[in-house]
Amino acid sequence: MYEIMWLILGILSVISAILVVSRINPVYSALYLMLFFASVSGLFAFLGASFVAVTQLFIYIGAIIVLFLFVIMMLNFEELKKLQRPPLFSPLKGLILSLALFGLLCVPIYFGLPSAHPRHLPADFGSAKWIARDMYIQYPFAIELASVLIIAALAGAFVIARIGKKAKNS
Amino acid sequence: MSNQKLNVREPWYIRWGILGLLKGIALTIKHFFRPKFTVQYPEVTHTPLPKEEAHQWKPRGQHRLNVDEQGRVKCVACLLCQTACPSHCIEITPGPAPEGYGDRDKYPIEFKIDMLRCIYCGMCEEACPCDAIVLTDKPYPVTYSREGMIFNKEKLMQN
Amino acid sequence: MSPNFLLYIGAALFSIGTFGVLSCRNTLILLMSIEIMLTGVSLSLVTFSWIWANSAGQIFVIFIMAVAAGEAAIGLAIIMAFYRLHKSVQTDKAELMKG
Amino acid sequence: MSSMVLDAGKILLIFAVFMQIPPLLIYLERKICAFIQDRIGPNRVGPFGILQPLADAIKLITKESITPKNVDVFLYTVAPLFVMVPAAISFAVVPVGADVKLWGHTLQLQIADFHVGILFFLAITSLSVYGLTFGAWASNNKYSLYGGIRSTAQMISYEVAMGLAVICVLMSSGTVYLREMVFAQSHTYFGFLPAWNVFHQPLAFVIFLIAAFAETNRLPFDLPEAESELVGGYHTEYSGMKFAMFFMGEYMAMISMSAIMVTLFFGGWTLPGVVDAHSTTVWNALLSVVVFGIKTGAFLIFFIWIRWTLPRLRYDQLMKLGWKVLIPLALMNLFFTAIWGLRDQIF
Repeated sequence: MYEIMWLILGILSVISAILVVSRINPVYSALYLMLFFASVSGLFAFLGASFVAVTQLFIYIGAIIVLFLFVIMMLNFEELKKLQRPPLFSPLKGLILSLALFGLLCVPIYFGLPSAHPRHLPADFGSAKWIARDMYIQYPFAIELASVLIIAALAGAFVIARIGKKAKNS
Repeated sequence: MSNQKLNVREPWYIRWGILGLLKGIALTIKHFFRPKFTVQYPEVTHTPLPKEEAHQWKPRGQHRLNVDEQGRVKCVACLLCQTACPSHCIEITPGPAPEGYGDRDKYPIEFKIDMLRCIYCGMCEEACPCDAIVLTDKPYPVTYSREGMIFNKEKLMQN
Repeated sequence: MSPNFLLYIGAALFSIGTFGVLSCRNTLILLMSIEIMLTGVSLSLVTFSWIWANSAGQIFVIFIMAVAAGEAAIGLAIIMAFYRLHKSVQTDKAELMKG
Repeated sequence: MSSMVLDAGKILLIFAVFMQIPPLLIYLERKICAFIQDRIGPNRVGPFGILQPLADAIKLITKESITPKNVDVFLYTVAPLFVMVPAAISFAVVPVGADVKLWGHTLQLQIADFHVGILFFLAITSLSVYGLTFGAWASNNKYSLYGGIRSTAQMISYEVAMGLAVICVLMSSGTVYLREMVFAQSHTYFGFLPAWNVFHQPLAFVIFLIAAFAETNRLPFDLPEAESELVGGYHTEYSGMKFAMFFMGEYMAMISMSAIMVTLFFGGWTLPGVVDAHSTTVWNALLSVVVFGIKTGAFLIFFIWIRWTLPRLRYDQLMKLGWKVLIPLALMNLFFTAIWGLRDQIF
């Protein structure tokens, strides 16, 4: 049962990721990105990580792609249609490089890891409480850093957007 | 003075709009329980106002030039209505009254009202000393041309 | 089926993201490709977490999400500023320092 | 096996009832609107006009389904689904009644009790913005596009405040399971005051309420729609069944939101003195469902009442309320809740 869902959702996520990078219209890219995140979130759920799955849904689909769509709509769409010129790096070279990277990544997975069988999972594996307990005991410094990072990103986004506005007015 | 008045800081519950919010909510719920004044038209017809009040609320439609017992137009071409008209839509061509009009010296040769300019205010009716022009409750005219909207004496007498 | 399959999927997603970064001219899709790369890594981490019954993988994924959210906010702000300057979102318009 | 049949029957029943409420709400909306404006409202179709929603539905179904020129056909067609489906799915985590023992099986009157409970609800409701955005963009109409941009910005802003308000409730109740949350609220204080979370977290409730209005695009936050300025906003170009789906989606989101508010803050299906939280008799379960329905209905009527009371906010006022009032208030509330929760360690 789980294996079938892994297969379906994994293939779906790969297909939708390919569609994201191959669309010309960024709105369709955002749509397939949504499908991609939804399928990855499903994979997380079928790996028992329900809290991470829901957070994935909440943050990526609920916030990040909405931000992408917001920016796409703020930009002039007529201009976006003209992006059909050949890219800087030709697709063939990109394809060769990324395939090489994939092969490189596959080597350690194939040779380095034994065919893994899952350990005995705790009953509350993946629940919010289980993650929170380990996270706040083992990584308090990282949490502080992450919160500082997010505050900095918030302030930075304000500042950067304002710089562009000033340049336009002057 | 008025600027100083604007600078007065209201208490927090007004500035934050909480009082206004509660007031609005109370108002709507009050209206919810009020009697309704919808008229269920095909079953119940709208009863107009009683007769003694009705003249104040008479609708004003097209004009009419009244005639006397002998079928002559009552107008004496005094031009009072033309003067009173705020939108200058009445145009009277006065002339000496023909033989047989024993009671007056002048009568309108032509009496034109531009219905497109008329605002149906009823001031001509008020100004007329001999009740010659009145507004009827006939609805506003509809024609296919601008010329058709200029009513002459004969048309006005038939109204 | 062994969960190693999911590690291959994660590697594939990372490679697809790389392809997008290398060959896309539209900065919006470029940012999306970066998100795909991050998610590929997340998938591998969650798979390891499942294999070893360990919470560290999932905790790292949560940190990755924090980084990705900040990255998207900053990246999109930069795109907006860039669009205001150049009336374009193409990467080859960023040539202000070109001689 | 028979427990699976029972579960399937439960799911079917809950969704069948859930799908019947939006027409009723449309009727209520029109009737309450009319009463507030000193009118009578629909009263021609059936007794007191009760069949008016049916007539509306027949009209909308038989209407020609128009796809305007130059729209993006795929997105234009799927956009209404993006509004309706998340609203329906998000109801799945709401517990609607007490446990009931039927033919030897204890049945929970809740479709799914995930590890993540309320977070699942938040995640799924955040999907409904895509219907608005894609519909607006695909319509190829500037007013629709304005509606879409407004809805994205509004959703992001108010989701933050809503999430922070929910976190306050989670901290004070110590669980993410909605089922446990309901049980925790079933006792009383001083013998008469129900132990509802609204008394623990009044500020969180107010923030959640305002954010819920914004998330469901109801007045005074219906900026994406804004009939008077944007000619209907994101659904300007929609007609017939597609428009009906947008409409249904809005009402379904409203129902889910009211149900979750009842569950989080007003004790769910429990009512001290009326419903016994730990009994499993059929009579008790029916009573609990009725209590839940009355509480949710009160919220729905409140939604409608507010709609016909308050004027629409201006866009800058909306953003100001979201970022400068609600989020700082929610953060402050979070801070004080945390201090209260750790009072034993600190003092």
